[in-house]
This record gives sequence, structure tokens and C-alpha cells, in this order.
Amino acid sequence: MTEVKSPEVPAPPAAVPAELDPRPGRWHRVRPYLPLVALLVAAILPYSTLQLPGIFEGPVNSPGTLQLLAICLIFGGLAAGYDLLFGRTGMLSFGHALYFAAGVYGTDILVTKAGLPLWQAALLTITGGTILAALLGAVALRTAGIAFAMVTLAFAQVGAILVARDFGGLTGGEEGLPLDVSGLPEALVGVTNTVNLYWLALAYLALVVFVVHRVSGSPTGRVLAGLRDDERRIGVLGLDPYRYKLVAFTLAGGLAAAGGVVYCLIVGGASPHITSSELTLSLLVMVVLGGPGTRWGPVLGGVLYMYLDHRLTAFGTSEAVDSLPAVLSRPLSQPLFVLGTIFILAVYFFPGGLAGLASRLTLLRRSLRLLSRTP
Amino acid sequence: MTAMTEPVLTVDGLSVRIAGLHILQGVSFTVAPTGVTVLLGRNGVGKTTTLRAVVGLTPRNGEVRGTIRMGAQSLLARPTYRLVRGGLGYVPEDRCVFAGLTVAENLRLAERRGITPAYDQVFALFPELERRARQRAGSLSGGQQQMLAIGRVLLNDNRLLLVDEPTKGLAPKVVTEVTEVLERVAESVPVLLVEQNLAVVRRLAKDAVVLAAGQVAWTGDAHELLLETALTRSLLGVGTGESHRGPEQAVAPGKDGH
Amino acid sequence: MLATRGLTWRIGEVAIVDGVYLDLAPGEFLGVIGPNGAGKTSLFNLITGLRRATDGRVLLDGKDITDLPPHRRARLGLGRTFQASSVFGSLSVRENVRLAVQAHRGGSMRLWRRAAADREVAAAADAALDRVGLAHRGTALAGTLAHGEKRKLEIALLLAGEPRVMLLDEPMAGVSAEDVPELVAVIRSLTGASGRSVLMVEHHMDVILELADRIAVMHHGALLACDTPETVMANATVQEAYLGESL
Amino acid sequence: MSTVILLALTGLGLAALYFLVASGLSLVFGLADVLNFAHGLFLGVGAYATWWAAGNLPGAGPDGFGFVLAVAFGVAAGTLVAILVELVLIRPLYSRTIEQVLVTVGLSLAGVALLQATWGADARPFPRPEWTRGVTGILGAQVPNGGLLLIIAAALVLGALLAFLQWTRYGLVIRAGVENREMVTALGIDVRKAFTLVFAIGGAAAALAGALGGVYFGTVSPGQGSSLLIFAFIVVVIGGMGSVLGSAYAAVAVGLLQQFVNYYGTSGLGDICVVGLLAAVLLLRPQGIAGKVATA
Amino acid sequence: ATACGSPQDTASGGGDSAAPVKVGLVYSQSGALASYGKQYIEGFKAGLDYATKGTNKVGDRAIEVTEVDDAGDPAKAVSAAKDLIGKGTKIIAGSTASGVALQVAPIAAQNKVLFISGPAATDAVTGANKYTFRSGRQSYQDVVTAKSFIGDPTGKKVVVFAQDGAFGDANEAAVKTVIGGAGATVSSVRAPASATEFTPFASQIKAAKPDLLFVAWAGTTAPAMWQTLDQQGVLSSTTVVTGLDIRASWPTFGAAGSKISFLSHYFDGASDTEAAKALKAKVGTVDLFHPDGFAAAQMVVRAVQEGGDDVDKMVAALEDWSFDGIKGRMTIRAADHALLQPMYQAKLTGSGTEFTASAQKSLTGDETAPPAVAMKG
Ligand SMILES: Nc1ncnc2c1ncn2[C@@H]1O[C@H](COP(=O)(O)OP(=O)(O)OP(=O)(O)O)[C@@H](O)[C@H]1O
Ligand SMILES: Nc1ncnc2c1ncn2[C@@H]1O[C@H](COP(=O)(O)OP(=O)(O)OP(=O)(O)O)[C@@H](O)[C@H]1O
Ligand SMILES: [Mg+2]
Ligand SMILES: [Mg+2]
Repeated sequence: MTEVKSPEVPAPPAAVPAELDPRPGRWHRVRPYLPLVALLVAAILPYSTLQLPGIFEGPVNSPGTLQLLAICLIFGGLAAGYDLLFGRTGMLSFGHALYFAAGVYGTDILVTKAGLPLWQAALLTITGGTILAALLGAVALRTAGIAFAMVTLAFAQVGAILVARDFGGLTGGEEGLPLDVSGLPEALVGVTNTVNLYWLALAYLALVVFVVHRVSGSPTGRVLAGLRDDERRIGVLGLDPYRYKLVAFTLAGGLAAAGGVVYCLIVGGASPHITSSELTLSLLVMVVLGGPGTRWGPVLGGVLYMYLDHRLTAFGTSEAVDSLPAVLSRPLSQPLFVLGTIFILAVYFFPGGLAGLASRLTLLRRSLRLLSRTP
Repeated sequence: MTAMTEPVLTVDGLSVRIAGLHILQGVSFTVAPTGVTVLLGRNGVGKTTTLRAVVGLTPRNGEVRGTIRMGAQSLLARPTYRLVRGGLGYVPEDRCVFAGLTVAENLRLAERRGITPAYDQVFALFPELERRARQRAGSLSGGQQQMLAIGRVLLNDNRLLLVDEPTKGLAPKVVTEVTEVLERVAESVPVLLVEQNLAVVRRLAKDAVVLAAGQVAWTGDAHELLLETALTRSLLGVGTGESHRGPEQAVAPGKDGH
Repeated sequence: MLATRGLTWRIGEVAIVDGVYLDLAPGEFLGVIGPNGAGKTSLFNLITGLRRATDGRVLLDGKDITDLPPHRRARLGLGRTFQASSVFGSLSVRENVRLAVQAHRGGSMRLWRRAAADREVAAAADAALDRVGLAHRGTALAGTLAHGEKRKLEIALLLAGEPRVMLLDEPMAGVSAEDVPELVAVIRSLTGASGRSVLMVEHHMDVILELADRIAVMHHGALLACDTPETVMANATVQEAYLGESL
Repeated sequence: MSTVILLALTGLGLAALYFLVASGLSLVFGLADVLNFAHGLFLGVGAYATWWAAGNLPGAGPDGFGFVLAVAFGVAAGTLVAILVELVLIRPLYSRTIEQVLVTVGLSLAGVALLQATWGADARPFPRPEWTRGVTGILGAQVPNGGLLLIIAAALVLGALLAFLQWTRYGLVIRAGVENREMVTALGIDVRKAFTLVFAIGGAAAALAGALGGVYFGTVSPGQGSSLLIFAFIVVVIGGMGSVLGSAYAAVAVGLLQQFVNYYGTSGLGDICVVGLLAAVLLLRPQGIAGKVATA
Repeated sequence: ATACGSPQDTASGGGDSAAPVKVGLVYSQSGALASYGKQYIEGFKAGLDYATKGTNKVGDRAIEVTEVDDAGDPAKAVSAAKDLIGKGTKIIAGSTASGVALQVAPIAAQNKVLFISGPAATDAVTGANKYTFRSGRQSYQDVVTAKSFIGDPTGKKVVVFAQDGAFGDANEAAVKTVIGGAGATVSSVRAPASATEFTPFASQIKAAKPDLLFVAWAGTTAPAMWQTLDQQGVLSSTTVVTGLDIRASWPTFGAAGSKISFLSHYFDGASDTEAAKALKAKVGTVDLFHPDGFAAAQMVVRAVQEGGDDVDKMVAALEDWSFDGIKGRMTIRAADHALLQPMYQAKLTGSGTEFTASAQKSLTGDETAPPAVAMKG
């Protein structure tokens, strides 16, 4: 039977989930511990006064640097969560920003307007965000492919409109809603405590990576990988595609909402930027930049994207750029121009994302060795 | 080999690597200017890969070495559409009809500028295609799709046809029909055919090339190959004498082949 | 075991499958033949639920399953292969089969267990791969397999689900001559003593004749005949519509 | 009564604008299978090139024939940019659809920033014939001429696109090429040329929309294209990807809906209704009003 | 060189009485509000020059200005602010966008640094907290100026046409208090900020037959909006008041420009003070937001002069301070840090791309004073 598929979203350049096919190699003994080592290094990073001129404004332990890193980490986690949908299940959602925004605005409103203590607000928000994802997912998943992308986009758009409308002064409209910190724990307030926010962000990232890793390596994760390739076949094998997709969607939504909670604390408020469809697009960009369906790719992509997004404004106003002739310096002082260009180049030169770079290098090395052997 | 006249296609030392796998390792053979040359071999030896290398459809991550010439002209490094306009017809293994287009549109697509498409000939061979002209090709049955895929190339004059497993999945009656079509086509155009059905091979093939593990294991006269049971068995893993468990599908009771 | 009662599928005015009554006894092997476009694959799609019948019923063990979605039918023991191979291209061959085994063992959501640690699943998967002779290709990506290998993987996926009723859609298409007997043996071993029933579409007449207890002939969506191989082969209409003049 | 007529005609004007933006998008999306986020950039290029030409190109100006010339220049510039984008950025990535989409995302970021770097973030007054600022009295309603111009232009573009798809083989080639590019080349067709052509047409339609949008808005600014894009996407999807006629229907539906709801309902409800319409259409008919087939 | 330190270190500012004073300017250099930002920074530099008499020093302490681009994104602004504070900066100014101002203000309070908000017009910055000041005007002052156009409002019918969201809300609320409070009946027509077709709204306005129409609209769709109001005859049927935006936007009013009564924060030639002359000498043509930067610099110099490195002293020095700015006499009200300042009524004349604004009347800082709000933090 050859049935024409409805305009399908092409599955992302697939990678076999590493979790499912642990191939033995030289590294295989050390490998399981590498993430722990990375986590440890990241955790003690704030104790370093290392100066990295050009990379960070101040020493690593300065609040500005920690704040930047915290934001990067959040987006690393967010991208990893989004990858659960896109890279691992093959669902192209254009509305993931909604659940993140629900996390940010939910926390902000519950703390600032309702005066709830943080932990209650966080709990309520994450639960609410997860339920929201489950409900909207249940509707959106009646469609597939591009239609699914567009329905999720539509839902997110409604969210954006509601935030912009500022019903009852709840969201602050286009001006956003600063977080009322008076009820917050001391340790989360003030520039000197930025490091705690950094650790919080790191914890969030670690949690997401761990959850995504576990889920991908689980029996359910195997089904998700199958869904990405052939949904019809999954049904014929006796599994309900809808249920599995809904679980992935809900889980990703919940993780995004949790990210929103932390982000709200880090930035100290909510602004409508985060409800825009551009945010979802950036998530997509992050995942592809890093390498969809890989464990570290999306994290890397998210961190790098946010880093560039923040740092390019400084690059644009730097001396080096200013001293260039106007034809060059004008565009280069537009951060979005540089970001867009870098992004296009990345698509060309790192197909398969940053995570694919390692294996490509190995391949290169091997063929070089072969060349040198066969004169 | 009947190499009295110049071969229409010469493949020499063809090597194909895809994604690090050395799939073809120095394949050399020629296709005679008349009749059917058949390419045989088990699943996965590289028959399809060979045909695709000839029409220039090796995947982007693949690498082709060696020479492929049609007459005096080298085919490598020329874009596929030029090769096809130059008279190389290709019927792919998995049919590749355009599922979203109707049968008529599929055929219209194959028309070439400056050539009057031979619709009469095609519809005479496959009346089904005329009847189903407005149906979407994706909803055709497997066999109907195969007819469409063959019909598509026959609209134009070709100097050489590459046909990959044309009888796969066809009803015995249609296998017979397709075989007859190819036989008639081969009268005017040389054909390089990949085929698993030995009955078809026996009926059509003049020359045979047998691939094994990415290399040429045997070339020569097709009937010689099929007559010598021992040779067939060692190269193809089947006997040809008794047709009960072999791959010959078109066995009608009460009648025998030939 | 499996029965269809006047199963019909129309697109507009045209009946692709036209009032088909079939009965498959436990342990029976029923071959289905018919010209290309007769509606064999469509019949399979109706039985497995990928298409909704416009009319008629499908019964499994006497239970009406006409309105169940595909996965529910599969859980009741209905398994199939596809005419155009549809395997999970980006998963390894072994992972493909493991997924099928896992689907069979229990469909509950398990988000936190390690899939790779499930020995039983792995063992069952390897056994299925062994049976079709693909064990050596276990780590290859299914998408890169040659055509014939994909056909074998299809059967392995089916085996892994241990279905009670199996629908095979042209399992031999494109399988190289050498491997046909082997696959025939595999398919034969599926039936018989185990009490499993098989419905198989195939154009290789010799394979059908060798395996089938009865043969159903479809033509223009309708059942032309359903009888013992001898009777069917002797039928003049069948010869004319399907077999034609042999080579 | 005159209010209803006014709303209907201005709604149609809005629909015409949406259609002009959506038609190119739909063509590229439906035929070449590229979800072209850079469409807003083509729009911007068309608008700025027209603006520039009216001020600097000899013979061109804000009025009469000079204006036609300026618009022609803008369309040519948009087409050229689209062709370049296809040749340099999209073509090397064929069959890697996701990457193609991402490149257009990158392009939309970089391109709009480039426009801003060159001409600044502020809106510039757009050169336009005096009569486009006026109104025409129709059955008691004062209908803006700019809107009428858009309606006429949209009708012409619709006709031209339908003729292109109907009378040439390109529509066929491209639809087939999206399904299986290799096989199209294996039929002896240079499929790359066809894809470039589609981009060129998409770019031309976008640039025209940009120029006429400039007339409509009275200004040109770097972000203008992107802000129209979201509604254009909605129109394309409701209409069914690749169906030019479907886009036309959908544009009319969206334009009128927005206009009437905005008048009779509360503010912002219009947008929400449009989004609701999108969700409803997709849930009931995932392929959109007119499905995937791009013949009409 | 790797070294270890506490993760809660921040550079401690000052101590040394000759060390330079660090001032951080977080504003939009790129993004949608880049041209506002450009005026702001030009104004700031001119103001610094003016207030320090060309030395850039207060006493013998140099003013060291660090500029950071926030691209209009509050998250970036917050990061930048934290970075600056971490490096010992005690004074932060800037905030071109209201969203940025609102989110940076609490950061200033939490860390006890001085924050002088820039062009951001939101009323919510006023009285935000003890450490937050503003160097520009606020929406409320706009509205009070608008009121001056209708003489006695009693019994008059006023319609506010504003976009959805906080900006529109604030304007509507201000009109209700200021003009409605004075006896007029106020109703509103709201439209989504993303609207591209304005006929329905124009029809609604026309149907309401107002004596005064107050329009609060920002963004790139403004020209289309004006054209529609003009085409549907709204502009010629009533008095229409709106704020005069930057010069670059003037030509986009087209023919509608001469039919509108403008309230203005500032335009070239609105005032003839010493400061205005100094500014004009520096930047040539003065525009809407130059005065905000200029005033910010004057406030910074005052704060450093009187407060040194002690932020609380700076706050005390600024509260109730009156100074001669570009616009004339400006006063920082102690209660809520509102900046009382003159406002203008203006007319636009000209055609094509050549437009000039001329002042009809100017209102003093007291006349346009917003009602005092309670300090929130
Ligand atoms: N794109 C690819 N990437 C990796 N391996 C490939 C690719 N294409 C083909 N191969 C491998 O090359 C080998 C030869 O494949 P090919 O399709 O040419 O075989 P074949 O002789 O046509 O087999 P069949 O009779 O099954 O059609 C197979 O082992 C296959 O797995
Ligand atoms: N979606 C559809 N729309 C229209 N016609 C269809 C559709 N699906 C199948 N058909 C038609 O129904 C008939 C039966 O198709 P089916 O695939 O079931 O045939 P089949 O018996 O399996 O043939 P084969 O042996 O060639 O695989 C064919 O004529 C086909 O064109
Ligand atoms: Mg093959
Ligand atoms: Mg079939």
C-alpha cells in the first residue's frame, strides 16, 4: 500500500538515540561519569575568579557573568526539553514558548499579585503548566505534521494575545510584570546572590537532561523513536501513537513550565518577549544548531544561542567593530544580523549540529590515516 | 561474450563507497548494443547501487570511482537530467511514481521537449494506464504503479534502458506481459536489467553479469549460465531444473515454459 | 478465528473491496491471490484498521472489531507486514525488533526503566532476528538495508509480536532467489502446530501452492473463489484473469 | 448599511493584502516545500527598493508612470534577492527540508537587521500617488483608494498565478520534485531550474506585496514584513498549503472576520477569532480548505 | 591565571575619593527603539559636558560611563544591570523601553543603587521605589497637556483611542482621572496593537461624536491609523489630540498632520534656555528624547556632587531638587520622584518631507504635575 502522506513535517535529521544503542568503545568505561564530572565543574565554577577577556565582561564569579551563564543554562535545559518533542519524537511544535511563558507568568502572577510563597507558586505553576500542555496537546495531537505545528502555533498565539491584552492588569501587557521580591527567600534576592540563581539554573538543566535521558532510554523512549520513523507501524504493533505522543508533549510542556519558574526568578519578572512565536523558533534553532536527538547537542545549542544573543550586543558596540568601515560596521553592530549569519553558516558547516562534529572529526581522522597508509 | 560490435555501455573498475561502506569494489562489465543484459545477484550485493551509479544518482554522501562510458562519452560527472535527455532511461527499483500526481500527470512529466511522446505505444502495452489516467498514482496498486514506471520511460526514444526489478510484486499474468513488453522494447533498445525471477531472465537475457559481494563473479552468455545447473547453484544459490521451490513464479498448471 | 462479513470499502462510487466474506479457521493457511489492483492490500488495511470499512464487519474470535483502532486490534493478536517495507529507518535492526517485542509484552507507559536492561525483550528480539537470518545485521540502521533485507526485517517485526492471526502482504517480493526457500520455511514454521492462522498475499504461485491450505482469489474487489489450491488452479476464470499465459 | 459596506470593502482590502503576502508564501511552501520565513525579508526588500527608486532612480517617482516604474524596480529587486537566496542558500540543502526552513529563519533575522542597519529602525514615509490617499464613495461608504488598489492587484496576481500553474508544466515539475527530486531528474528534467523559478515568483509576489503594502500603510519600516507574515501563514494554512485559490478564499475569510469582529465585538477579539478559525479548520480538515494539490 | 574567590564577591565601589565614579547606561542601541536610544545618549553626553563645564569631572573625580545595549529586552537589561552592579557601579541610567525600566527598577532597590529611568513613559516608574528616579516625562503629563486643549471640560464628551496593553490602559486611566475628573464624560475605543486596518475603529469613533479625541498610539502602524481617521472624516469633525513623536515620524502624518493638535514633550525650538542652546550646539537638530538624556546627566552630576559614593545621600540630594534643564525649570518631587517639567502644545506645518513644529503654548511643570502616588518600595 502506498498512501500519500499528508504534508508531513520531515523528521529531523535522525540520530539513533545514544541511550538505546550503547556501543562499546574506548570511552565506554569513563563515559557514564563524564556528565557527573561536567556537572561538578559547572557547580564549582562560581568559585573561580578566572578572567576570560572578550568572552565574559568580568571574572567568572562576577554577578554579571553568573547571570549570563544562568540564563544560558536555562535555555540549554529548555532546548533539551523541546528536543524530547522535536528530535526524539519527530513532533514539530511551534508553540512550545507557551508552556515556558506559562511558567514565567504563572510564578510571577502568583507571587506578585496573589502573594503566595514561592514554593507554592512554583508547585502550582508547574502543575498548571503540565495540565495546560496535556489539555492543549490532547486537542492539537488530533492533527499531524504541518497542521500540528500550526495548531500549536495558534494556541501559543492566543496566549500571546492574552498576555498583551493585559486582562485586569494581571500581566502588565507589553511592559511586563516585575516580580515582587519582598516575599521571596533572602538567598534569591540581590546581586550578591546571583550565584544561587546560577545553581538553581544548573539544577534545572541537570534535571531536564537527566529526565530526557532516562525517558529516551526507557521502553517508552524506544516507542517515541519509533514514532518518529513510522507512526502507522507503531499502531499495527499494538501501541497507541496518540497516547505516547501526548505523554511526550505533556512531559515537555511540564519541563518547560519548570524552566519558566526558574527563569522568572533569574530575570526578576516577566515580559511579553517570551510569549512570542520567535521564542519557539529560537528553540528550534538551538536544537538544530546543537544536534537533534542527541543528549548534549540541544543543551549545547541552547547555551551557545543564548550566549551569542546576549553577548553580540556587546560585540556590536565594541571598538573593533566601530573602527571598521561603515559598510561592515553598520550591519555588524546589529546583533540579529550577526546571529542570523552565524546561524546560517552553522547549518551549512555543521550538518547534524555541533554534536555531530565529534563523529565527523573522527571520520576525518580515520580517512586521513587511511590516506597516509595508502600512498 | 558477443562483443563483435561496440558495447553501448562500458563500466570499468567501478567503485562506490557510501557512508564509509565499500559497496562496489571494482565492478567491470559491458552492455551489448542489442538485447537484454541481465545483472544478477543476491539481496544486497549492489545491483541497485550499480544502476544508480550509472545514472548519476549515488547519494550525496557517496563516492564513485572508475569509468562509466556510453559509446565514447563518459557519464560520470554529468548531471542525471542530461544523461536522461541523452537517451538513458531508468526504471527504479521501488517504482518512484509521484504519489501525489495523477497517472496522466506522471506521464506528462516524462514528456521531453522536441520529442513526440509515444502515448499510443504505452497505452497499447498498458491499457490500465489510460483507464486510470485521472487517479492519483499513490492509490494505484503495486502492479499498476510498476506499469506506470515502465510506461513513463517508454514515452521517449532511448539509447539504453536501465530497469531495476520490474516484475517485483506483479501478478503472474502481468509478469508475462511486462516480460513481453521488455522483449519487444529490447528489439530496438538495449536493456540492462536487474531481475530475480529466473523465468524472466531465461526468456529475455542474452548476456548475464553476476555480482557477489560488490564484485563481478561471472560474466558471459545468460543461457550458458542457466543451463549449467551447477554453475547457477554456485553463483545464485538455486537450481534451475525443478521449478517448484525456485523463484520462478509464472507457473501455470498444464503448461510449461519455453 | 478471523472472519469478514460483507466487508466493503468504497471511494465515491467505486468499490475497492466489495462485500468480502472470508473465514479463517485456527491454524489455517489461506493464500490470497488476484491481479494487481484487485484490492488485496486494501482488504488487509480494512482488517487491520488502517482504513475504515464503509460497510460490513470484521470478527476476531467471534468478537466484532470493526470499530477498533489499529493498536487495539493488534493487541488482540492481529499482526501484519506491509507490501512496501515500513521499518523504523533510523533505528538499528535490533532496536526495531526489540520495539516490536516490547509492544507485544505490554503497552503500559514506562518512562523510568532502562529499555536496554530488559534481557527478556533482548533475547526474544534476537531469537526473532535469528529466525529470519538477520542476526548479523543487528547493528545496521534499518534505513540502509538492501531491499531484501528489509523484507526479512518486516517478518521479524511480525514474529516478535507473536500474533495469532498473521497477515502477510507479499513477503517474497524482491527477496533474492536464494533466500526464498529459507523464508518459506520460516513462514511455514509459524503455522501448523502453533494454531496460528495466516492470511498471505503473494504473487509467487509456487510459494502459495506450497504453503496454502486454501486459496482465495480476488478480482475487482470481490472474492472470485475460495477453495483448495487444486480447484482454484483449475478454475478457468482464474487462469484467464490472473495467471494468463505462463512464460 | 453604509457601515456594513464600508467594513466589507475595507475587509476585502485587508484580505487582498493578506493574499498578496500569502500567495508567494503558499507557492513556495506548497510547491517547493520550504516554509519560507524569509518571505518577510523579500517583502521588505520590495518595499525599500520601491521607496529608494522613487527617490533616486531617474524617471521613477511617487506619481503616475514614475510610480509604476518604482514598483517595477521594487519587484525586480525582490525577485533578484529571492533568486539569489534560492541559488546560494536553499539549493545546496535540497532534501534537507528542516535545514532549509532554518536557513530561512536565519535569513529573516539577518536580513531584517541588515535593512535596519542600512535605513534605520524608523518608519519612512512611502512615496505614493496622491489619489491613493483619497477615498471613493461607494453606496454611501467612504472607501479608501489604497484598499481598492490592493483588491485590483490581488485579483491580477491571482489570475496570473492560476494561469502559470494551469498552462505551464512547471507546477507539475515542482510538485513531483517535492515528492522525489531524484526521480524528476531521472526523467530528464532539470528540476533545479524549476525550483529557482518558484522562488523567483514567490519573491516577486512578496516584493509586490511589500510595495503595495507600503502604499497602504503609508510608510516602510524594516519589521513590516515580519508582522504581516504571521497572518499570511495563517491564511496559507487555512487555505491549504500550495493552493493559491485556497489562499484567496482564506484571505477573504480572515480579512472579513477580523474587520467585522473588530467593529461589533471588543478589541483583540478579531485576532482571537482568526486564530480560532485556524484551529477549527485544521482540526476538522487538516489539509486546509483546498488540500495539497496545487493546480488551482 | 586561575584563582579562587567567593561566588558572592562584588567589587566594592568607591572608598577612594579620587577614584572615577562609575555610571552605567543601559539603553537600546539596537532593536526597535534604537533611534530613541541614540537621542538619549547624545543628550546624555551633551548634558554631562554642560553640567561639568566640559571637564567630565565632579570635583576631581572623573565620571566613567559604561554603555550597554539592552536591545529593548528586559532580560538583557537585567543581566547588564547585575553585571554593572557587580562591578561596583552605583548609578544606572537608561531604559528606553518601559518594560526595561519596570524590571530594572526593582533590581536597583534590591541592591541599593541609584536608577534614573530614561525615555520610558510608563507612569509605573514614578513611585516605584526610593532608588528610582526618572529623567523624562510620563504618560500622565501628556494627558494633562491634552486637557489644556478643550478649555472647560465640564459636560464635554471625550473619547480615548488607544492600543491594547499597558500603554493604552495607562493613557485611558489618566484621561479618566484628569479630564473625566474635571467633568467630562470619557469613553474609549481600543484596538489591538497589531491591527493593520483601522476602519472599524474609525467608524466607532465617529459614531461616538466626541468633542475631543485623545489618541495614544505608538508603533509603525501609526501612519495607516492616521490616514484612516483622516479618510473617514474623524480629523475634520472634532479636536484630535495626540503626542508628537520624533522628527522622523513627522512626514508620516502626511496631510493629516495639520489637522491634529499635538501635545509635545519636546521638539527643536520648543524652548530657548541656556541648556537648550548648549545642547543644540552639540547635536545640531534637537529631537524628542535629547532632553531626557540631558536631564539624566544633570541628575547624575548632582548626585555625585552631593552624595559621593553614598547612594542614600544621592537620593536625598535629588529629592526636591529643582534645576534648569533643556525644557526650563524641572523639579524632582520628593514624594514619588516624579519629574515636574514644562510641556508644550504644538502645531505641525509643511508638506512632503519638510515639516516644522511650532509651539502654541507651553505649560509649566506645576500645571502638568501628575497626582502624587505613594512610594511603593
Ligand atoms: N544509502 C546507503 N547507505 C548505507 N548503505 C547503503 C546505502 N544504499 C545501499 N547500501 C548498502 O549497500 C548494499 C547494496 O545495496 P543495493 O541496494 O545495491 O543491493 P541490491 O543488490 O540492489 O539488493 P536487492 O536485491 O535487495 O535490491 C546493501 O548492503 C545496502 O545496505
Ligand atoms: N486511496 C485510494 N483512492 C483511490 N483508489 C484507491 C485507493 N487505494 C487503493 N485504490 C485502488 O484500489 C485498488 C486496489 O488496490 P490494492 O492496493 O488493494 O491492490 P492489490 O490487490 O494489493 O494490488 P497489488 O497486488 O498490485 O499490490 C487499486 O485499483 C487502487 O488503485
Ligand atoms: Mg536492489
Ligand atoms: Mg498490494
